Amino acid sequence: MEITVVKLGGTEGVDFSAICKDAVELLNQGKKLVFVHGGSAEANALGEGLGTPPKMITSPSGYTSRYTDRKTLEIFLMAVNGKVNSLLTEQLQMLGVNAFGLCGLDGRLMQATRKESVQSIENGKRKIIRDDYTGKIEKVNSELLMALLDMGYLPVIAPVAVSEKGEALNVDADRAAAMVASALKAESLLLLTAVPGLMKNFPDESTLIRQLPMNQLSAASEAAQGRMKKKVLGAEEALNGGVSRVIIADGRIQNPISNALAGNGTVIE
Amino acid sequence: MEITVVKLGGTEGVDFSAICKDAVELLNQGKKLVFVHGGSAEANALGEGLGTPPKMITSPSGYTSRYTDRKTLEIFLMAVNGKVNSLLTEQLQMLGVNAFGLCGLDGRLMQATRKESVQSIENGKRKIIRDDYTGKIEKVNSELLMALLDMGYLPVIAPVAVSEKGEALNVDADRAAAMVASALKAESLLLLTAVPGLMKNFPDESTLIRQLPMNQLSAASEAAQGRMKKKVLGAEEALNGGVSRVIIADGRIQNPISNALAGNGTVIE
Amino acid sequence: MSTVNCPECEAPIEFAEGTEAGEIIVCPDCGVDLEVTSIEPAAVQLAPMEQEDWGE
Amino acid sequence: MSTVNCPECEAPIEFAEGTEAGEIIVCPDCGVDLEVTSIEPAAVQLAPMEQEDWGE
Repeated sequence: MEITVVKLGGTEGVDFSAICKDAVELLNQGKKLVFVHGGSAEANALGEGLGTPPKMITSPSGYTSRYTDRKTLEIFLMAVNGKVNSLLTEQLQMLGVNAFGLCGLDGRLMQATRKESVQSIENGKRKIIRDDYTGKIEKVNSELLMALLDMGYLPVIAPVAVSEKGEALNVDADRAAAMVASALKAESLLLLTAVPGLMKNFPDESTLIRQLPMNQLSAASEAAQGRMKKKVLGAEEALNGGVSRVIIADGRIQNPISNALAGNGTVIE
Repeated sequence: MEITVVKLGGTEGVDFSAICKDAVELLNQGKKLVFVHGGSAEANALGEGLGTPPKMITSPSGYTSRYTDRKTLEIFLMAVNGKVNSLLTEQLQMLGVNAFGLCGLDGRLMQATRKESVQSIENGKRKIIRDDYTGKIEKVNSELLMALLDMGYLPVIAPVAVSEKGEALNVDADRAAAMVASALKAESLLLLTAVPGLMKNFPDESTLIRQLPMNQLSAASEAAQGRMKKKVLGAEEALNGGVSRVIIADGRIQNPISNALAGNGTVIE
Repeated sequence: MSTVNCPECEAPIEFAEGTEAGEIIVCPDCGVDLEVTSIEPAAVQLAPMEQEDWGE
Repeated sequence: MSTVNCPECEAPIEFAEGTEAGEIIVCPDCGVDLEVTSIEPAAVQLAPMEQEDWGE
């Protein structure tokens, strides 16, 4: 069964409705799709609305992530599981696609290890944070996903995982997509975002890297900044996990899935 | 397969953790359980927090429901799908129960007809409201639920359904539990709430009605007020749908599921 | 106040003071439920049947 | 300022001005990462290994 995992970027400009319409076509042609989405923008907005603005953690190696204490976790669940996942599932249902929204808690779809502590840089000081409900995904319940696909559903996965002890954890959506794609031995992992792909000199779109062989991947991940760094790392994990190719492509245009499948963007093999 | 559908009331005092602990025991004894929960309290609180207090509609025949325009629907989804459903699923996972949270949108688990218009009484005036995302459940996807049960999961269902056109709809949790129980031909439907059961003279607990035969049901539903009226109506639908018995019982005590199954509360057969 | 004819029995109907769009009024002659669809110009239509159900 | 001994190499360590609980400091002698677990009384422990991952 040839499966394509599509990660819908949460950043401004990514056009969910174009992605959903494109999916209808592809499903009609018998393609098997799995969606994974983010939600940091929605979580930030909800946090602001409730007077709990997001606190970000910058790890010593430069990655930023949300400081997810218990209160922030509940806001994250409301925004990501409640709003983004439900509205995306609704949008697909309204197009006649039988979507099935879930997250890593459900049937332990995605199990992650919760880090006992996280290091964060705060105004120059390195600090240890212990109540961070963040995790790194270790296992994906592919039988569950295959069962949903066999029942004709389009799984729509939110970036929430379950810890060993059963706690809800905030996980990175790009890494989640990579782990899901690996578990399913997907043919393609598409990372749709608000740029045409990986660029040598961001934001100059003429420097788009069209082909990126595996061996140049670590160099690329050094160069990449912030969110793109996570995508490149996710790509690396997916390819190591047995996914045939990963494509970082533009999520703002029409038919973004077909466009990416046709190789427009940064194809990493 | 003997199935028990448990509806967890959202009102103050209902003890979710006691219900979850009780479930662990019963599952170990091989019992098959399906949870359905409400969420109006959470939705009201979130609405207040975001400056969009809930607007209630009282229908000419005296039922109150939330006026769910598009903005309220999103708040409802965040509270009910995002918070209540996710945290209940987490709570069960932390007790070693492999819970699976979903709502009626997912795989079209619960299809409802959206009423084109709703009549509401506002300071004495009867009014027509057209943009109300509320519905009456018509169909339940029992194959999906059976598949989840066969995979060893405990389905945890939020009171959100999908309309014919694929829209998300706010539905009544007691009626949803009744429809789910009927579709599964459940052996028992338990409505756990913050009272010991149906009382002749509310709130005098000594007037608890222990046995309520079907033929006295419509009289009881006349007498019942507000939320209890919905429970009695749900009970009627479940029994007509083939459920063997419905028990309205106390959700505030220890082992509330076993207690109800033992017949403590209002048993309607 | 503007008047309008009942779609059911043609009887002339005058909107009472403070009538609002979206309100249901009863035709004084035939008693049918009418939905006030607009005040200026005055317009009514048969009110949709009341389906008894309700949300959470 | 209070001083404490490095659990790795026993060297005495003085907390700099403004050091906070939860902060990571580096032992001046052996360079190991130490977590300041409390200021008064001064206490440190080996900082947990930095696992590279991050949330959404």
